[in-house]
Amino acid sequence: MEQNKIKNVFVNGAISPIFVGEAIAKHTNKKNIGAHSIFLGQVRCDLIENNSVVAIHYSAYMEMAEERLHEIRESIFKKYNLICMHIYHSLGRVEAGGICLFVFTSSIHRKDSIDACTEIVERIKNEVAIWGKELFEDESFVWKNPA
Amino acid sequence: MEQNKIKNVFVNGAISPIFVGEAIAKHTNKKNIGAHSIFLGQVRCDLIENNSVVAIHYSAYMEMAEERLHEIRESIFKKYNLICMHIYHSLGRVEAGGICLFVFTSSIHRKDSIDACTEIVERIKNEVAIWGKELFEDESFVWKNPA
Amino acid sequence: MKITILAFGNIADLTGKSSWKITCGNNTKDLLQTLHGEFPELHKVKYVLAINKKLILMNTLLNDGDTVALLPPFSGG
Amino acid sequence: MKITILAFGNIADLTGKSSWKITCGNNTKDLLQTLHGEFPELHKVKYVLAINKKLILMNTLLNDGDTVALLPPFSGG
Repeated sequence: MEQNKIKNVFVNGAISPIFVGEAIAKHTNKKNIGAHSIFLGQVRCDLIENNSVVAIHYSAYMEMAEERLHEIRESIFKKYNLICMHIYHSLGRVEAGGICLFVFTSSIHRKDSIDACTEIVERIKNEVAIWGKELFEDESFVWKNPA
Repeated sequence: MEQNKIKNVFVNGAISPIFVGEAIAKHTNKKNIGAHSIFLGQVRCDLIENNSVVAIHYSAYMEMAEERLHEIRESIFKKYNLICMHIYHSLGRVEAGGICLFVFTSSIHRKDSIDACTEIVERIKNEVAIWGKELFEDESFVWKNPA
Repeated sequence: MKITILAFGNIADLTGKSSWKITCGNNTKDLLQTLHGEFPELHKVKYVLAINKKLILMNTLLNDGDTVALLPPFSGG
Repeated sequence: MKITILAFGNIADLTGKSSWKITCGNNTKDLLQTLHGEFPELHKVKYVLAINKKLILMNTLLNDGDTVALLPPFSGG
């Protein structure tokens, strides 16, 4: 179990697909894992009033966000029979097409990892003090609406 | 949309974590994707009557499995608003700790990719003519029970 | 009827072969009697039939040249 | 009361600063009156308060040295 480790969630800029692959590879020696669930958030090139989003700039109230992420980790480990849980979120600028959120849960049977992953994603979006600023081609911006 | 492409699902041996990372990387140019969901099945080193599973050997009724996988793809694309869907399943021997199933769905908003990924995994386990043979240290084996 | 039989998983272990031809009556009930005569252990295992890759749930007419597969419970993933 | 104010997201755009000290009464209702006096546009935007990193949902007593954060709706992920 990893629930007592202090985890570093925040990553500067985009999360690389290679990093995701390496995170998966680190679990091949955990022979009791039968199921991994992964959620990735990717920055969309949305068109808002004819202006294309070219990137999102993420900021956070770090101390509060980290405290809440710790609470989420603890409660998810209590609720589901998980072997591993990893959460990464970008800070700073992530270009459209880049990955800004990586949630990764592993369990013996699939139901735990799938349900835990979904619940973590919902809770991060609703409860964690992070804000996204959508940056447009013409250098104007708009604060992202909660999804 | 990719629903009319003929997809090659079956992979010889384990699916490498690098392959998963590369599959993710191929989607950075799809600027309308906001969410990716991934499920990975990993071979567990289960202990069955004091005998450790060292690997699973997968076999399939290929023609029937491919037909059903095609039907699953079509019906999932109809039911959910997906941008991409990829399914890979191992054939042959996969050592404990290796990945034997890779389901990957992408959508604009998270609900579609998450729900579609979960449903594809359930349907593969229940409907596709694949069998796993659990191989033990002492070279005996047992046919895997449906999960 | 000349039918091609395919066996998978533990059924193939039990029959000792995974593909062979058989001559039987014109429906699956008759085919199963023939198979169970040859492989009495089939009574002990769980399986379903597919004719030409389509699962069947009740006695079904066979045509010359059909392929019938004996499918134990799927366990992929 | 001497309070540290933190502002995030569009609130920081509106106040023009993200961290400053303020002197106000001993509860959040009073603090908000003071802030709204200085930044009338706060009336137009949606936000909640956190005292020392804990969200509060109703008028709450303040202690000297508290940190109060003005938090617009979260939009991470």
